Amino acid sequence: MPTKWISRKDLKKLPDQWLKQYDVYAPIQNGHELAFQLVKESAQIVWDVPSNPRYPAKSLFLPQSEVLMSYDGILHSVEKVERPKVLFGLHPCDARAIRLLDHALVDEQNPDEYWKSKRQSTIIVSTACISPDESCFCTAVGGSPFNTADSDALIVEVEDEFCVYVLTEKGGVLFSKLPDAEDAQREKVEKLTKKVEAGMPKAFPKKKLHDNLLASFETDFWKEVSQSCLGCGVCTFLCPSCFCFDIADETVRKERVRNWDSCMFRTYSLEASGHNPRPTKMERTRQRVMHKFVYWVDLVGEIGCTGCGRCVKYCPVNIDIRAIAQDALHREFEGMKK
Amino acid sequence: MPNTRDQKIQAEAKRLLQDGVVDVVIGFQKGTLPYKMQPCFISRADEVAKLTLNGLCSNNLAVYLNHWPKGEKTAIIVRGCESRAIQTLVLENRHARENLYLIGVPCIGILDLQKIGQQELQPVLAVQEEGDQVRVTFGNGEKLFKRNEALHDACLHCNHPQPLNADVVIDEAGLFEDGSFDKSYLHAFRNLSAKKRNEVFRAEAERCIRCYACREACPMCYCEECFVNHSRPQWIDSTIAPSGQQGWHIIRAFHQTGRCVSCGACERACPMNIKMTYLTDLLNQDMAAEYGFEAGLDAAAAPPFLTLGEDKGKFTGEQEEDHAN
Amino acid sequence: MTQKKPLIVLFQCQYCLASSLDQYWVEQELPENVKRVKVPCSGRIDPLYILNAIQGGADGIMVCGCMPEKCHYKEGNLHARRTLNEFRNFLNTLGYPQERFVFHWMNIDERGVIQPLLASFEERLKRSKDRPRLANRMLNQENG
Amino acid sequence: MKNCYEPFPMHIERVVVETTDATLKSFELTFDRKEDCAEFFEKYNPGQFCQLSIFGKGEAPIGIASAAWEGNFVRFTVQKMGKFTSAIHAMRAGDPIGMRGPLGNGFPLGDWKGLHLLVIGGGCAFSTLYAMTKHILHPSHRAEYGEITALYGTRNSGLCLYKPVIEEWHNRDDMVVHQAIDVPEENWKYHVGFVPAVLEEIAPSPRNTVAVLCGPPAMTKFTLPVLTKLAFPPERIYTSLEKRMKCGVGHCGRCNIGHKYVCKDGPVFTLKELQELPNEI
Repeated sequence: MPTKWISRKDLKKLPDQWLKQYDVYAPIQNGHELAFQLVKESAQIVWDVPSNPRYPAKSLFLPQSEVLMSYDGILHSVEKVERPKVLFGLHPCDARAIRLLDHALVDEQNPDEYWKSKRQSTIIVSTACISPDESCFCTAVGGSPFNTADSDALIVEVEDEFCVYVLTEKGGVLFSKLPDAEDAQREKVEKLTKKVEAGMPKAFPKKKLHDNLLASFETDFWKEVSQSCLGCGVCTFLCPSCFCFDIADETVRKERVRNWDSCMFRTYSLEASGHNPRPTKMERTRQRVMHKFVYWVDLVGEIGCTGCGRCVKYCPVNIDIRAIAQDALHREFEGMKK
Repeated sequence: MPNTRDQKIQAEAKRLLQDGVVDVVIGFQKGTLPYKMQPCFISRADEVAKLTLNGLCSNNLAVYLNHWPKGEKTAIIVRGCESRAIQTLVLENRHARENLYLIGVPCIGILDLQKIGQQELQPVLAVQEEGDQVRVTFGNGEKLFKRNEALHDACLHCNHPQPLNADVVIDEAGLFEDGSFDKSYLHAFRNLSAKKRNEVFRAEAERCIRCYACREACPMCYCEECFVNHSRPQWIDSTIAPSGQQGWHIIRAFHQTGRCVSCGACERACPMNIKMTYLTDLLNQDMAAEYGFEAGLDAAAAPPFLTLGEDKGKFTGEQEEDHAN
Repeated sequence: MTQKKPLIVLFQCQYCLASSLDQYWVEQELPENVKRVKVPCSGRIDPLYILNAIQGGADGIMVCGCMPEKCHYKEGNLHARRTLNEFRNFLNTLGYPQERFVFHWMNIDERGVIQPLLASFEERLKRSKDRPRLANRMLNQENG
Repeated sequence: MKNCYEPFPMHIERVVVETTDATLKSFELTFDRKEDCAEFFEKYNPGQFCQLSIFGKGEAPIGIASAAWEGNFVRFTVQKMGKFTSAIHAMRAGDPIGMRGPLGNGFPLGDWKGLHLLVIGGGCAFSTLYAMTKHILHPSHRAEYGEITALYGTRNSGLCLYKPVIEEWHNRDDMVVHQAIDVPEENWKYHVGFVPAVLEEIAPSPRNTVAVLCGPPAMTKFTLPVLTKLAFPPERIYTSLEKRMKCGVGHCGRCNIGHKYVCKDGPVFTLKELQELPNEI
């Protein structure tokens, strides 16, 4: 796939051209915050985003509340024709999360058509993260601020110009008219990549972390970790790779909807009999961390956390998943596998 | 770098643990980000050096008492709002006062991360409190705030920053005296037109993502089953439709009438920066005007919704007034 | 053009109508635009009921209970008065005008009062320019 | 679009009150559309479950209690518990209802061919075992399996499900049925005591035998050690789990134990599989 080059001035005009054919979603300023929202013109887009907009981009594919079916005596699927979309300006960690969610929501037997149709109609153009935030740790969990694996195209800012890695044919459509990058320009990007990555945390030893956490399952470690947890849903709702949802009926509107749900809520796993397999914050915190670092690894061979840092940054009591992982790595748990 | 306030807190905590007065001390320790402190639970005397208290300690520690083993002797570091919250919790029989040891600290206010610029646009690298100034280091340089400008609204409107009914009060000056601030901002809100008031409310509520951080951060929200989780019937729209968001904020606030201690922990916990203490403040102001009641000030006075007797005489004339409407 | 009749939700304490004729009327002959919620006591009316009525599209809400000292449960009505009065103030501040939310505390010797009360409330609602501004449950939105 | 969340439109054909206290009822549902019926029976394997769906009351995962040969209907035995189950208990023959399924893996009947079966059930969890046993007892399947021993425990005789059929089973010569109740009752012909104790008493041989266990968590917890004591190997002990579920197809996340989803990878697991998973049932 080709690598292209473009000046800042030209790049800023590019989304305007896309707007003719696509709905473009990009980080724009919404009050005090940034959010991935529908763009009306290029000028709205915030180009230099050091840290991730708090509301994750997964909401464009798995909306927080989505109507699944309508009811008129029986339930009918809501079928929507998805407009072609460009999702622009997300960081590689968010792009990776979206790819991870494909594993969770699309299986051969029962694909989630709502997710799939939105996914197929969207071109993902991510921008490299050249000044990662304090809370960022994508390199620790197998990603990189310059990760090219999960997007249709990746844009890297170098000295006020931009290098565009076209990564799929889908992505190529948007940049077909640009000139190819020269070797000197590519070198600049590689240098920058090395420099930024060098300042980021080292990768967790995936296997050791997996085994340690499993061994810790029934230890007091989790009591310690969860003691200050409030039990709110901030970490999971803002997490780009959390996908749990609840299905509910809105009788007034005669709709069956799905809403994001959170394993941190008491009612999440509460059964009608009153039995709750995860009765306290300890089990719930454990589930969240284990899901990211153990169960995802068992299922797809990758850590399910993408290191975007949102849960670290917005947790009201500063429960830091990086610190939990580090802590688990450096402890000895009984019955630990060698 | 421990300041004298921290050292005094640590010394007191150490004494309590060493003498076996308490089993655990609930306080704050340094967090993993430069602008975050983390609640901590110290049960060994050699760990007290972790304890600190500064303007970045944004939670109300009383919230932990709701799920705390009832018999455990517990010390808790309290500022004004925390002491009032505990007073209310004790009044509501959530906890026995004799099992608690309150280490009072005159409040220096809590910084508002939003006001000091913790947002997506520039990373915060360090926050330093220097007397009545706050120095914040951003990715692209430093900025100096006047402390009053950087304080959270709830602290600016706080009338009782001094800890009440504490077992010991750390000998350090607080930032304000009791009664030094008022809630005149509420008058401004009340004086807006009906349309404007609703617009403000709607604009705040519509950012809600229903994560219930406000509920969980609040010491007064301790119901086993919250009304939003109720399924038979389902009172509040489960989605992020406006009716669901508004319903949540209206009833959440209303359940706090005469109970909310205006600490603002809900607002600081909110990941979407939704303003919500004005709702409970409005209700509290009514309670103060109507019944002369303020939550948490008097260890023996129950909130107005639980005391009814004196209404009997006043009640009759009212329906005529309503007829006239 | 005929104006749609305002939808009124009547919360009625089951003891407040001393006359069985009136009770029969609210049970059987209420106009179609009035929905009645019978409660064992006005004190049983949770603010959630009121909110539910509002979000269900009520143009007006009337709470009917007993006079003080006449409560079947001693002080349920006192509780109702305190909480609902405050709730009414609160809703008024946020966007449900207080003129749309009224109370009537029935005296034991009142007969045939409920009918004209509802009629005049309906009239007032029709004339009212201050509309309810709180969100209705019919509204939906996707993507916060 | 084939939407995995859209239920088949169904109707309730028949309602049977199973127990004397009426907390358990069986509902037989028929399909409104022929193609749904064909799709269902093409996939159905005893041990699977369906998401029953009543609009406004939500959905609930309920085990299938009928064998395919019984006819073009699906039976569910439902205990009145929460929002959904109370709603279905109020329904009558002729009422419409939704159903998604069959979901989950079901019992691996193919692997059990040629083996003896020990079927242990307790309370209302007996429903899927009932479907499985019925399936096996059908003349065209019976010869494929060895001896069948069933142990069914309930709190009292009034709570016993499917009474007429179980009476028939007692009279069959190709299976042994043990029934147990917790406390003695007049005119009770069978065992008295909790299932684990009765199991120890009848001490079935583990030779070439598969044990299938479904019951409330407390019963399962105390019966598993008995089976182990009787020398049943963990890979020959099967049990069916329950969890809170929403989607039923492994998307919504809540029914996991470790990396397995009970709805998709279960509900039937061997003890061996469970031993390898975190202890969070």
